[in-house]
Amino acid sequence: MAKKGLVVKAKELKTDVAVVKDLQVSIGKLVDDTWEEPMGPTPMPSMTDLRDWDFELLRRYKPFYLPFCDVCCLCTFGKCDLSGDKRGACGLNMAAQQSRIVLLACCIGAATHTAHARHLVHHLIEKHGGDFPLDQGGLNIDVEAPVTRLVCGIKVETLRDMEEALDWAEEQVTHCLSACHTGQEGSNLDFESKAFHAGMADQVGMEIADLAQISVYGFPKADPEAPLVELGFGATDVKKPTILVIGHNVPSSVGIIDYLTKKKMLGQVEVTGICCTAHDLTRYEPSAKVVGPISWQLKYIRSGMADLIMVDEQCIRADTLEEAQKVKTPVIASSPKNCLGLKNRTNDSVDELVNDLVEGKVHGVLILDSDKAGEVAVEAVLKVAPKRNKFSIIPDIEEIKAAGAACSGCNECVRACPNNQPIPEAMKAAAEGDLAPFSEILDNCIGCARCDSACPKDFPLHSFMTKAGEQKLWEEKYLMRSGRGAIQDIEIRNVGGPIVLGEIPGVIAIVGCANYPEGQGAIAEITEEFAKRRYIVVLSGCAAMSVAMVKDENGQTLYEKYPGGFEAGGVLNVGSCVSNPHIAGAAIKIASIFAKRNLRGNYEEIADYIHNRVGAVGLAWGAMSQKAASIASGFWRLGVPVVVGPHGSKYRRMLLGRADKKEDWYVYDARTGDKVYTGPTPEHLFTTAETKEEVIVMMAKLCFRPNDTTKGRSMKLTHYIDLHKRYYGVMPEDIHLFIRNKMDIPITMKPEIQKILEEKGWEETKIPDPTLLKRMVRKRG
Amino acid sequence: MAKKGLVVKAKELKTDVAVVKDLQVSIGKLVDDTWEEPMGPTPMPSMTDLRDWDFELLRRYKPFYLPFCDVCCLCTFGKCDLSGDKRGACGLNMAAQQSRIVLLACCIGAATHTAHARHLVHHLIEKHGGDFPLDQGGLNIDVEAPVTRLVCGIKVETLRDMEEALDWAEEQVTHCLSACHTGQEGSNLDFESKAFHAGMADQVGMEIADLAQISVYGFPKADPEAPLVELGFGATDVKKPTILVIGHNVPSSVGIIDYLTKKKMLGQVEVTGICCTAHDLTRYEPSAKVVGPISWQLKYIRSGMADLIMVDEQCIRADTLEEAQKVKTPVIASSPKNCLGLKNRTNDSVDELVNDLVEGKVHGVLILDSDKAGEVAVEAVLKVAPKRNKFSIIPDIEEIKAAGAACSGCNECVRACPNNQPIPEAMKAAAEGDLAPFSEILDNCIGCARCDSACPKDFPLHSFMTKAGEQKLWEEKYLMRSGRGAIQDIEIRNVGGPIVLGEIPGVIAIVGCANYPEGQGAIAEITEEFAKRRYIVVLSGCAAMSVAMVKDENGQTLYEKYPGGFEAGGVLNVGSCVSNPHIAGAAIKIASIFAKRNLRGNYEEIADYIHNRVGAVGLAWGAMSQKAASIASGFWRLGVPVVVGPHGSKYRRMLLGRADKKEDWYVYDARTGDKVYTGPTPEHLFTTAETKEEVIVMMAKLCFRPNDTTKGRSMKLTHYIDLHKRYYGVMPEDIHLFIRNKMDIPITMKPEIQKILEEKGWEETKIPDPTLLKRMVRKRG
Amino acid sequence: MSAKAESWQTAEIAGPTKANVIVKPEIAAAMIKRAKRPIIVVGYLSTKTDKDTGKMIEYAIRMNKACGIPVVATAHTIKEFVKQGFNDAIQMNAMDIGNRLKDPTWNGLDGKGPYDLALFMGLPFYMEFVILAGLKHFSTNLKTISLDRYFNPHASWSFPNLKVEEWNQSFETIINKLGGN
Amino acid sequence: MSAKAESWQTAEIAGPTKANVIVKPEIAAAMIKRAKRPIIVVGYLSTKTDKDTGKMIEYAIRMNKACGIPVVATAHTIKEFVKQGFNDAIQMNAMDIGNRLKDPTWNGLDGKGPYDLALFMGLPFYMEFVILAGLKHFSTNLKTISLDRYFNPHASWSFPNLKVEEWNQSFETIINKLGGN
Repeated sequence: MAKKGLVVKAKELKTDVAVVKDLQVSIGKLVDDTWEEPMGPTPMPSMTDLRDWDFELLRRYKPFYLPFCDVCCLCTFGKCDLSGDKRGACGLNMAAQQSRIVLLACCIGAATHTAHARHLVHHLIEKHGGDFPLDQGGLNIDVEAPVTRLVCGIKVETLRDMEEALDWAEEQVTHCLSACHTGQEGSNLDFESKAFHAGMADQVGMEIADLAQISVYGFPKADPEAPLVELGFGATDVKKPTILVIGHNVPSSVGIIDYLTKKKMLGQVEVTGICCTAHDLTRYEPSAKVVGPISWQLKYIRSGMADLIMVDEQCIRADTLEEAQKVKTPVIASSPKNCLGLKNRTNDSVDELVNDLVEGKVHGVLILDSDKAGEVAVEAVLKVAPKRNKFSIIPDIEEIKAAGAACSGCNECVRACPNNQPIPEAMKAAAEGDLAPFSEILDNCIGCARCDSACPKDFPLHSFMTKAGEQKLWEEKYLMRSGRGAIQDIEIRNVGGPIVLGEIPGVIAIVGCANYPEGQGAIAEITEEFAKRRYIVVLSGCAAMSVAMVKDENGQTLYEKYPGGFEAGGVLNVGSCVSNPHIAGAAIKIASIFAKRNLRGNYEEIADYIHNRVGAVGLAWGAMSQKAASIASGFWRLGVPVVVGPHGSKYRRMLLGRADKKEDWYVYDARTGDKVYTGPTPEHLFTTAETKEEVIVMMAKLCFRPNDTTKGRSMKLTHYIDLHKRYYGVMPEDIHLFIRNKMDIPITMKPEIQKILEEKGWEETKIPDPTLLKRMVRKRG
Repeated sequence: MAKKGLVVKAKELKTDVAVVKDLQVSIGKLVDDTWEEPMGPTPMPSMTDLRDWDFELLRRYKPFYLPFCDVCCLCTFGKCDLSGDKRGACGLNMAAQQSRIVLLACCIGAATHTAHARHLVHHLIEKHGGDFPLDQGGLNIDVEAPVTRLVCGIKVETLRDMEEALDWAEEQVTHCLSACHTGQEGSNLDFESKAFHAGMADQVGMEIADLAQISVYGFPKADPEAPLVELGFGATDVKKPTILVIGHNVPSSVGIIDYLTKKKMLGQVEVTGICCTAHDLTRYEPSAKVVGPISWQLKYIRSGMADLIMVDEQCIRADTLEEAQKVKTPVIASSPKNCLGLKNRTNDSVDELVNDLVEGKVHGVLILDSDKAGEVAVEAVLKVAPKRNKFSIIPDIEEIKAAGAACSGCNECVRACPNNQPIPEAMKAAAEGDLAPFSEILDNCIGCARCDSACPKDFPLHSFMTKAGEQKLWEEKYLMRSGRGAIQDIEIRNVGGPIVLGEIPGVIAIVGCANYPEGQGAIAEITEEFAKRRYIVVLSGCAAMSVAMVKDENGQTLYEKYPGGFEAGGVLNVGSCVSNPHIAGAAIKIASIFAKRNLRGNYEEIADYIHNRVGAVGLAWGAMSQKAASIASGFWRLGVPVVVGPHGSKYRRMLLGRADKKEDWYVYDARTGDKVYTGPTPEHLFTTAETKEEVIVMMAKLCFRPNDTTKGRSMKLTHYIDLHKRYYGVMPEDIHLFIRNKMDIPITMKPEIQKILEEKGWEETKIPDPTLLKRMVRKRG
Repeated sequence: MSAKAESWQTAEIAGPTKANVIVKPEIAAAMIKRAKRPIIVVGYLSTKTDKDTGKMIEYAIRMNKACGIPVVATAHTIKEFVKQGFNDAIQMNAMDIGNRLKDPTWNGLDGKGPYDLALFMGLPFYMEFVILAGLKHFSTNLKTISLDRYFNPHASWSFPNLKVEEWNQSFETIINKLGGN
Repeated sequence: MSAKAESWQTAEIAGPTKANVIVKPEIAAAMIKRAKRPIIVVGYLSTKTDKDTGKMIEYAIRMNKACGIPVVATAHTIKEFVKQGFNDAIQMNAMDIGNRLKDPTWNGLDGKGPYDLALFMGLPFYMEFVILAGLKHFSTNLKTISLDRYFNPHASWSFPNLKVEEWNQSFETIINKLGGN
């Protein structure tokens, strides 16, 4: 491995031995030749190094911009009206402005993960030293950090090694963000390329973060048998003093567990979590409980079950402190990212802090020391819990009835509801004592509480729903497989061939937020549809929780019914949001382990490989955050298509192929250099699916790759046609685009399909050794 | 000095000597004890290290939020209506959202300067080696980089040293941007604190960038006698082949000059610049010409005088390529930040590139090698110029008359004009052949051309104005003092006392963009008003150009009439936007050189010093960019008030003191620990002035500081009252707030003022040794 | 019929360019009649059976029968068309049809030339909102009409926020004016 | 009087909350009369002498004389008041007065209590736009009126975009209704 710098210990020589004066050691790079992989063309790429590759993708998948409004308001030249063919005061047009907004979102997302990683690595080095060895999965993992290797061209073996990758990522985020400044980039395609770049940096940031915490905290290491952990309102033992942790960055939650362990009190205090911190909490200590995804925050807080709330960073409701106050729950903020205006009490004594929280002298404190935060949380919750007595602000039925009677039906609530839920009707029913409609609404509720805000009578409508669904909520008790981390090399070895050749029909990655259009159920339904068809289904973040929240008639969740390995029919939870690069990493490792391609600094070749050969598709059904944007962007640059749910349409740009334009779908045949038509495979790089039914059919189709063997293609076609008929009631219109020769035709459908092919004037085409890169042609045609 | 790492040479040991295997050198920090300054409490501060100081400022100067609209549209939870007391889907309220937007702007600004610095330093190390010594001003400068010393606690002596500061700045930008993510920070005050932090990082980025280019390119080094350079349309010799450079990052422009020099063609090609690249171009080669500030772009391009345009980065019209095409001018893009969708031709031969540009095969090329870009620019312009023959699209008068006659007076143009200029009336006059109204409009025009876009008949209204003002434009020929760089230590030594004690009434810093509400003239008028009263007036960026664009009856500009030294009555151009830290640096150096305070990692103490003692005030009359936001933010954290012009009101947040709240204006007396009332000094930290008259009166008032001696206060009062009477026609209402004891009263106004004091029930107060920091109290009261 | 024209989702404000309000259904009918190549896009909400959504499929079929307007069914909506005995709808992804409608060189489902009027209904409000915005800004020579019950300001024309009865009546009028039944 | 109420600066769109249009000047007069503590803020554009701006100072003075409404003159506007013989205007920075009006505990220029109605005119459109937005979102119990010739949507109430004559006539009516002359 190569290192840019030398190892630097924390102590100064001055204090140990003597003062070293004017010492200058010039050694250059340290080359460790135990790593024989040669360096590829683009280690630590600059913002423009992969631009040609981006343009190749963008030539095929052109942006369709979906402005949120007609104006730009990013600088004080404006606002500027960009409607029609107008340009802003800076000369920018609407296409460039929309792509700029996409870039900005990706920068925010990438910054968030990178800063998260930086915080973790810094914190862990401080506690455990820079030499602490990284361990993604012991002997089962050789390619320790595939994304970092691919992008940065380095091997990370210790915590300290990670700093170089983070330096690079931070520099890239800064460059990309800079391009959002007024009067910088002028071309929408260049904004798109920079968004891809930010997404790639984001993947590095996430990979570093997860590898650091897996290594130091001893999370499951690429473990298909990671423990099953409890999830749901009903999983928490509310009789115990209960701490709720919310966020994504786990050290302060670890502080709680460590203190409980030290004091031998584990089990006496219920530690529950929401969002990714919950994932990582259970990866650290499987007896901790997961309340649910992000949208569970408000209803859990208002229910009053949490006797103390600790927040770290990301995806935390900004009104946590106010909501917590209503139920007399003290709050500990523990991250510089989210200080909530609280006084920084890091240097105060634990006793003082506990006392102030218990006596209610303050509603919350900021403690920027994870161990102290953990200790204060535990000591305080023990004393707060009896005082609070699970004080709740969920109203009783009489209150809801009265509100229902007083409701004027002004519709402000439904007009504020992202999911257009019929709240006024539910209020009418409630007036009659019928809470069933509210309970139904809760099922489709994403917990945003905009209805509460919108109500001119200030009725706490979200609490009404929570009351209505109370019983069901408290029965929620599920098992989720804890985040397993990376995919083992052996798993890749076993399935790499079948995936690349198309015999495992695809890898379905379902990730991200819980901004669902219609309930949680869709995620489990989609997962099972693919798992039972022996696709590999990989999950992370809130989506991985949602999958757990459906039981079959035997009371089993999909995690119990399907194996946790990266194998046909596997249902894998890789972990929290920062675990996403394990999914990208699996695709990358297929190229490395199965196809023996070099990874090191060799991004373009590997992306080309994945795009043409690995039938992986991402789904972010509830995507809502800037992190989701950058995560998607990291996949786009790798050539992996991503589908979002309806709310994802508000990201303002899709990347759409045109199946009807034959000229768009040619690749080089690497064997001959010929340009070969491959059909629209995959058809889109980024689009919105309207319904779960559409997701299922679309993702099956997006698994096609030019490299599919006839056997593989025939299997993929079978699934696509079968699903299309099942969910759409009809045969697909476009199967002729996906049949290269008669061998591709699924045997059982031969007559039917042959008739269609004749009608469509279908002609046989070659199956190439596909690449979009001319330089990959071995012999010029 | 301390270094975190060791020096690493570019060559690998492998190639020189042998392969070093498994070498690990652990040396810790290198401590160079030739720098005796002790380390302060906050070297390389984290996002929260200076939060207490920020909160101290924010307690006094509370945010007044000015939403641009009622909704938030930053994530796909939304849009969310935040009007009334509503919260968004993430729980954020309107105050927090507005401060988040401020933070986002500051992050973009800080990223832009930091990325600019990174690019420069990287480029210069590549060309000149990391050991290249830095030189801010030779023997005249001891405190080489006051901001970096203050913030980072390091001394930068070579280019390589700068990387550590940039690593820190990039990390901070990433952390701060991360806080803008959905569900991160929940408190508006914490967003504000983070915005201050981004602004502080921005100052470091800018300082590094300017010091690097000053050192390597041999710009004027803290030179009060920096050369006078030519500025204006009329300054360019249009008979010559003309290259126009636009942007902020000078290496590719240096490439032009270097190639011309090498070929002994300097003087044969006219090299002209717009915006900060123009500043830096003339700092490099004083025979180059400055066209004008950012708002001059479109009219210059359309006039057709530029035979080739080279853009680098920042503040470049996004439609440069399209506008250049209209006048057949080829474009070279030279920065990764602004690729304009052009093909990357960096690796093509100069001949090919020149040929393609000259033959018009392409409208532009991207060349990411500054030397090659320079060579191509020169070789191409020599061949393009004769072919173009200064082709212009400024219409003739007949065309304008016809348009005027066809104009329906729909008002879309005036409704699009940021300055509400009476374009429909001008069209009416034009129909009669009278272009005088258009010529007047040009005077107030900021060159945004939104009128062009808005016109339903597609009349090029901005070109009409340009035609109308043509003659005046071509007579524009002024002298501007080229950017001098830093302030010398000896200058500080001479004026530090008078400034701190209030005897030099103030330092007026006029910086930034050209988004003026009413013509350029205001800047010169304000400058002269203060210069002649023997304030020190420091300028940078577009403002420094605007000052040059007014001549007195003798044909002299202020740069010719007033000295270029940091002295009473001096009018100083420090340089481009990245030269702004020389202004902050001057204030910091006063604390160091005059008051002997330690700088190193000692931010809070120095900011407290400056806030209470150094009567410096910033004005960004035309502020429009995110960089302007972050520059201002860097000054806020130092406790320096900033005033913006009307368009600056659109930054969405002011920081306003309340002169009527006596309790807000107490400081500690460091001698006794007593809390002493000091009056509202300075009254605001950030506000908008509506008119130049208001600027003048307000800035005189904002120069008051608690530490003013009676002599100093009396002088400051004299100016304030005098200016108030002159511009407002009346005595100020608030002088009693600024008189501590009778010695403060200006002698000539004694009777008048004493009467007022009696009416107001004035009481004498103490003059403290002021500080906002309890820890600075030497003896507890 | 109320002419109140505020975006149904309160926060989804638009402007300066906003949809014209279809104050009378006759306006919409006249636009469809005048169009050389109209098309209708029907989203999945049409498959639901609550009062806001119940009859969209039926209306689309009747419009098709009245004037031959081609029908695109997004997502799984096609299944419902088939179920109701209508086999001429084309299934497409909503973004895909949006993207093609944007393209002035796209010759349509039948290859006979670009469409000049696109009617939308049954998509989630906000999704239709952004697709209509995309078409507003980036299509050339295409007008759009939102036939949903709610005012969708990024269309060229939209119904205002209507009561169910008004909405149903509007469709009846339109179909009648198109010569259908 | 036209009731068209589009923001004068095309791009300065607002919403969902937008100013009510003062369709008749009587409305404004009634509001002023009804207010317990009204105040008027006059910006520097009033000192200019083109047709858009000519008489604002005079109208402010006449309103003050009619009903005693206190006058704040921002920037150097005070000079023009004094020049026109009116010495009771208070000079303040526009942001400063905006910030104080926002504060429900501010007892006003005379210390007698918070204002409940603030009238604005003569500030640059966009600056008034954002100050009115600040007050819309952050003040409590304060209504705002824009008396400029242009519709300013962040006010509680605003004139629509008016012709000069309509505008002048509106002031005459208001002053008359306030009992002034």
